[in-house]
Amino acid sequence: MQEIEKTLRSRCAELINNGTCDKVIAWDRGEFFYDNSPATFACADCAQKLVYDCFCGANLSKYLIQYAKEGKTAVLLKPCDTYSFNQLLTEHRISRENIYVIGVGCDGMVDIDKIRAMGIKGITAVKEDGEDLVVSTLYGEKTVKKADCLLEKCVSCKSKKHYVFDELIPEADGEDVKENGRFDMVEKLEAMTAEERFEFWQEQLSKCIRCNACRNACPACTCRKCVFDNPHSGVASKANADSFEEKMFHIVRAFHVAGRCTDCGECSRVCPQNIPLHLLNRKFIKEINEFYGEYQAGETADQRGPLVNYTTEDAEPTAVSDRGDN
Amino acid sequence: MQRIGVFVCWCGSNIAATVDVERVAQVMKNEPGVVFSTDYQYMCSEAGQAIIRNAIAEHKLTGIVVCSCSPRMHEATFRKTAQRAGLNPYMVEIANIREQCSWIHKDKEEGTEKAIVLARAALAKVMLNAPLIAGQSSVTKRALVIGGGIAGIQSALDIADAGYEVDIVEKEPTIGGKMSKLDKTFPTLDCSACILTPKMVDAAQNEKITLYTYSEVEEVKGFVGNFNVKIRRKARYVKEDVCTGCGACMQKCPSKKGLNEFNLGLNKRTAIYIPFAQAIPNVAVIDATQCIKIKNNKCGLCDTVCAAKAIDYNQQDEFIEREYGAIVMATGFNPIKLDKFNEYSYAECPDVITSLELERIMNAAGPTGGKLVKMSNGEHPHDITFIQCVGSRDISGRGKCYCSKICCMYTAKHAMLIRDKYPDVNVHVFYIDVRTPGKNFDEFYRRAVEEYSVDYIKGQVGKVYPEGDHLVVQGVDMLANEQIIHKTDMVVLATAIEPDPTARKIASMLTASIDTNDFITEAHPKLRPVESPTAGIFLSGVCQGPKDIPETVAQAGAAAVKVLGLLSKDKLVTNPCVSQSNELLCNGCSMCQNVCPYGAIGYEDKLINDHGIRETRRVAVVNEALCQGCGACTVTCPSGAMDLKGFTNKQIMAEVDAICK
Amino acid sequence: MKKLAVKDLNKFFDAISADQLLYMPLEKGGSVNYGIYSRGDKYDPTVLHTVKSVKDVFFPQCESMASFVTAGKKFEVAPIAPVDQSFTVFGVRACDVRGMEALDKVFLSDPVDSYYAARRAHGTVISVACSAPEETCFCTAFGIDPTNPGADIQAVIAGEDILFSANTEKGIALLDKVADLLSDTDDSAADDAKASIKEILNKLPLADIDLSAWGEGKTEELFDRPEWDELCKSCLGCGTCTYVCPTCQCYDIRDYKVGDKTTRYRCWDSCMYSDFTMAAHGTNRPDKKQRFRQRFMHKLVYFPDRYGMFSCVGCGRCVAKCPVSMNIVKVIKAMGGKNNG
Amino acid sequence: MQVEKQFKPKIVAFCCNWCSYAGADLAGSSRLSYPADVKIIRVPCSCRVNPLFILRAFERGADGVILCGCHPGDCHYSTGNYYTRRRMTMLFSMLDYLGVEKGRTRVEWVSAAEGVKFSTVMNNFVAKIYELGENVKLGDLRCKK
Repeated sequence: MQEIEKTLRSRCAELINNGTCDKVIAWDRGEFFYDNSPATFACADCAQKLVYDCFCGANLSKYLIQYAKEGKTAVLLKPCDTYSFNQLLTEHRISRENIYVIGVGCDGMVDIDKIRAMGIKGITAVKEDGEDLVVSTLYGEKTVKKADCLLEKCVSCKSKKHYVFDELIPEADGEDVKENGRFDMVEKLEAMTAEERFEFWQEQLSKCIRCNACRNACPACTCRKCVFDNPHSGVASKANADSFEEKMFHIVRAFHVAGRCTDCGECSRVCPQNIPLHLLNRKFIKEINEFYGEYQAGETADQRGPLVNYTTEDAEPTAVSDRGDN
Repeated sequence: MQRIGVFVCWCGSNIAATVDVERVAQVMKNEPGVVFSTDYQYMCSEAGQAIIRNAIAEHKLTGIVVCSCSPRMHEATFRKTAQRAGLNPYMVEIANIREQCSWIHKDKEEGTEKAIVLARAALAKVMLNAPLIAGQSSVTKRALVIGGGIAGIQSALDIADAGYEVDIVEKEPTIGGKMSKLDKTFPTLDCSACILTPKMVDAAQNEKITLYTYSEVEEVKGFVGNFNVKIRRKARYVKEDVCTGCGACMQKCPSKKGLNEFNLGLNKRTAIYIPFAQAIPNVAVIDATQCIKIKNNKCGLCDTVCAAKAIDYNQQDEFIEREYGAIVMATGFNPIKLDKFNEYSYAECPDVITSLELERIMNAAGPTGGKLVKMSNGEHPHDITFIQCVGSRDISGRGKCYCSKICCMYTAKHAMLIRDKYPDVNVHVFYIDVRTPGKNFDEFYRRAVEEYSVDYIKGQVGKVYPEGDHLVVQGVDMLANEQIIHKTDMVVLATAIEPDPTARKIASMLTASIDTNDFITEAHPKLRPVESPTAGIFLSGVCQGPKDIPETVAQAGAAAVKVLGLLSKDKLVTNPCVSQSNELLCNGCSMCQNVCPYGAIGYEDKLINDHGIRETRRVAVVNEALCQGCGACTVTCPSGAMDLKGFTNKQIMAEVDAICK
Repeated sequence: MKKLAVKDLNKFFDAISADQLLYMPLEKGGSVNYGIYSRGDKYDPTVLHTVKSVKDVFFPQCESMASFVTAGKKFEVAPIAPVDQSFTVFGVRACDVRGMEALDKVFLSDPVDSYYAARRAHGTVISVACSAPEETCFCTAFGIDPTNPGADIQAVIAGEDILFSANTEKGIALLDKVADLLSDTDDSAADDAKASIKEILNKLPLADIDLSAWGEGKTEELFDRPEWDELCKSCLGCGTCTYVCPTCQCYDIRDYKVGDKTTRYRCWDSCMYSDFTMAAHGTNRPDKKQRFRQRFMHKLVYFPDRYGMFSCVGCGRCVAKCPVSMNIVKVIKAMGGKNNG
Repeated sequence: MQVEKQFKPKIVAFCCNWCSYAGADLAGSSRLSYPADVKIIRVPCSCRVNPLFILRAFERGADGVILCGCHPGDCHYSTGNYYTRRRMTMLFSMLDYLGVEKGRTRVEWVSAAEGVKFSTVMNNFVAKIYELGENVKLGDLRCKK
């Protein structure tokens, strides 16, 4: 990772110097070692400050909508972020010629809360060491398995391959991860009884505080004005009122991104209440795959999404209602 | 603030018997927004409409709710009423308290409660209605007739006669359809060919009519007044404009194994053929599946003998595209397949034939030269048995649930003709009912029974099977209540008729609705029987339902009149309930464009002023002339930038709220 | 000072909740928030912060204020009365106690917010000293002592015991009510516990954050600073920071109409939202920079201007919860101050 | 003592103008009855029905929502109901996933000629809703009386 970071810094400086781009969207060091923040770097010297380590979970593609309107922008995209980029291209939210994509290699981003949850206190630094993480604390060093500390979206990583790039750092690209188990939890929920599922979602969704972090972080939720914010839409709402509003919000949000969601996992990563929102999107992805054939949003930039498409032989809605009753 | 008037119609007792109309009017009077509410016996009557007009003027109404029959019935009526009183016609909403309330409920309390809810929903909607102004679209002054049978020919002739261009697309190599195959027609017994062929010639010679035979409709785009139709001209392998129809090719063609379609496969024809002597156009066609030259690149005799040099073995299907203002469907019918009716031994016994096959056998130009013989051995039959309702009025699921309507009459005709020509032949008819409504029909049937001593047996046939040279018919005489085992020489099946299989495909292309039997649905079964609910699509002949020749001709003329009514207009008023894109909300994602069936949505880069932020944005723009108002785009649009005028998100949600209240 | 074994806390909770509602941090679906105690619920003293602060108890995220019922064309207003029952809140940290002081400034000054005032009047707050502050904490920068959290009763956990001392009459009354469960003790155990907490506090990385660039009268100096342009860029415009903040007090009032009944309720709103304070002319603060700046200027300049105190309490919730780690600490540091490097 | 109120379900039926609404009219003119609990909302095409409308209905206290359109292939607008079919399959699957009873939502294709089918479908659907009882999982508390 440190090698990659070094290469990225010098390469980005070079790109700014040679006029390939006038700014780079990348990650910047936060207050602590684990809270890197998306940022733009507009000079060669600033680019020396960009950070790339195992705490760069944020998907930068959405920033391009606003910041790549003018000039030429370079952006660092992890493999999973490239799907979002393609989807944004598909929907004409960004234009390819304005953007220089640097695909950065990734072998999983770390969730600091998972390390904390192991009972490790006073963490001052985390270093990668092969498959392990060396955690420095006020009370000495500890070594943990990186695999146990990954962000949810990285646990079920679907690909280490970049689906769009102008150059790759490092040069060798990864491959799709076939056995990613990303539908395991969806299947587990499906296997429950309807009552159990209801309880599960009731407990989870009632935590929602309607902060809109999931929506605002989502690279598919790119409406200029969300229906829930638009006083003229007839459905505007802010409350996390009694029982249904959060549910309505999340169903509608999932529906609006159905067939467009690339499963980048940002929604769950950013939720302050740790609601597993990705399970809603993955349900749609799973159903779309099963009913209409395998589809990965953002694999290319010219796909017609499954909900703006059809075949005359599509399954009837009864295919859902006739399923065995759990 | 809206000022709404509510008008509750009794529809005589149709509504008033199960809905307390006065109470509905009373309750509605107290609803917020309502400034006037009343009830009246017949709102659609002139007096009823006057009440509405007066109320609009007197109470300065901004919108009205009419609680009455289905909007499919009288929405247009009340819109006009509103317009006459100076109110925008789209400020009218109908609460359907007849079809969807009074007619289906018996309990008056229940009916009244429901009527109030429906009225409230309509009120909730009308409160959000906005005046809409209909746009205009042009009319291409040319009609297309799909199908060149008597229905299509008649419609085309009538349209052409009024001075409009009209094209006929016929999938067979000749026009003429089923009628050209018939021998005589009931109840006059005049020769079918004698009355049809002059019309075929008229059609061919009329300079306003263009015939596309051996052609099929491939694709239809557009909408009323502006259809764009792609027509496939199938390869004939004979140049249509060069062939003289001399027939020399047919004389020489060595491939003689093709089934003669015109004679329903009762005999064979050559690979190059003219369907029948009076075919229009009188031009040969090569059956590529039979032609030795095309299959094996040998032979080529027809090319050699053709003095006109009309043969072209390399001909390909051609496509032409034409614009039309109106389309007439005249796709006709076929007898059903009998593969589910094994009890009649149709497949095994050549002497079991269908009525249409009998027409060809009786016809002088037919496979037997008009001589009635058994197809198995060419012998003269002495006893013929007709079986009625084969596949008609069938509730077993094998056939058709409807009455094919023409069978009783043509069977009487057949029986009479046979008895007339061959008095030695005994004729029996097994029937369920004999249906003879129609001018001179019953008289005709009685003649068959009384003058020609045709033996009508009320009862159904259970089985037909061969026994030696004969056939045995097992049936029941329901009047005598006895089993009948009857030995006969020929059995003629009055086979049910069904819409031509192409009808469904074409209806889909035309977005015309179709019923479960594949008959095209009419806009109204009584008041608009020759129009499809899809504007600009008209119905002629059996594609709409079983009918005989005079009815077909009458309907063909009626369809032509409707076409003329349309073509004579220079501009059409378009439906103003079309999609509208809110530029401030549009993300420019193109999803709506993907789902629009009419290509009505385009994208433009526009300078937008979004509350002070000025920027160029890619936004959707709806072509109102192309948009038909389905609303597919509105649901696809996540931001709600696309909305449908007349059925806005807010209006529909207001209805939902009112119902769930 | 009163003493109770930590293991006996549930007896204490049961006694209090016998005749009133008791709010305390409770785990639900993996997250800890203030909830209403019911018998058997566990208090986890190792949880430093609830996701939503105690603000949610006194100024709930959503509360109904009145309903309007129409019958035909008649119209009736039925106000919903403020709380009139006593209740207790347990487990409030020092930062949240200070947060309530900030809310008091807004809601208890004229015009008094009757809903909030009623809750404050009927609520007894038991604070608990922080035993394991986290690196995101910087309350000390605002002069808060997390070992002496204040409120009606303050508690500190010392080994196996939890030690209570009442600061107000309400507090005394409440401890009296449960006197059976408590035993007297001196201050030494509490002082020892506090001392060891203070050691940790000194090590906190944000403890000495320099606020000198901020405060009363700094509007002109800070408003047009170029740093805002860069700072706001990563902000997503979500409302996480405002909703987890113990002092953000903005709300929206909305109507919810069902059939003949309209309920008027208020719910938290966020100045980070594009539709915040949207007025008829359709323009509030149209771009992200303005919205972003507003939040921090309000906490660190406008609020001090008006009420003489910062309305940031250094709880660190926004630091921990911001989806993109863009937080008040970065903003404070960006505008200078000698210790802020 | 609170008297158990007899359950009268609220059922919203969205019907496309060209087929199903006409089918409902035909059911009416044929005097084929179905329970008064069903209230029809006319939309131009089944594809006009936003899943939001269905959720809205449940939120406001509907106990069942049925969506009727032309048979696939027969859509007046050629393709509208194909999109409906996918959208509703997805929506129903999500509702099921959230633990909502499957029977509360349904899509039926009813042509203008199928008055009998319309009435049968409505009778069956209403019977199903009676069986399921009141919708408690999807309603908003504020909408309960």
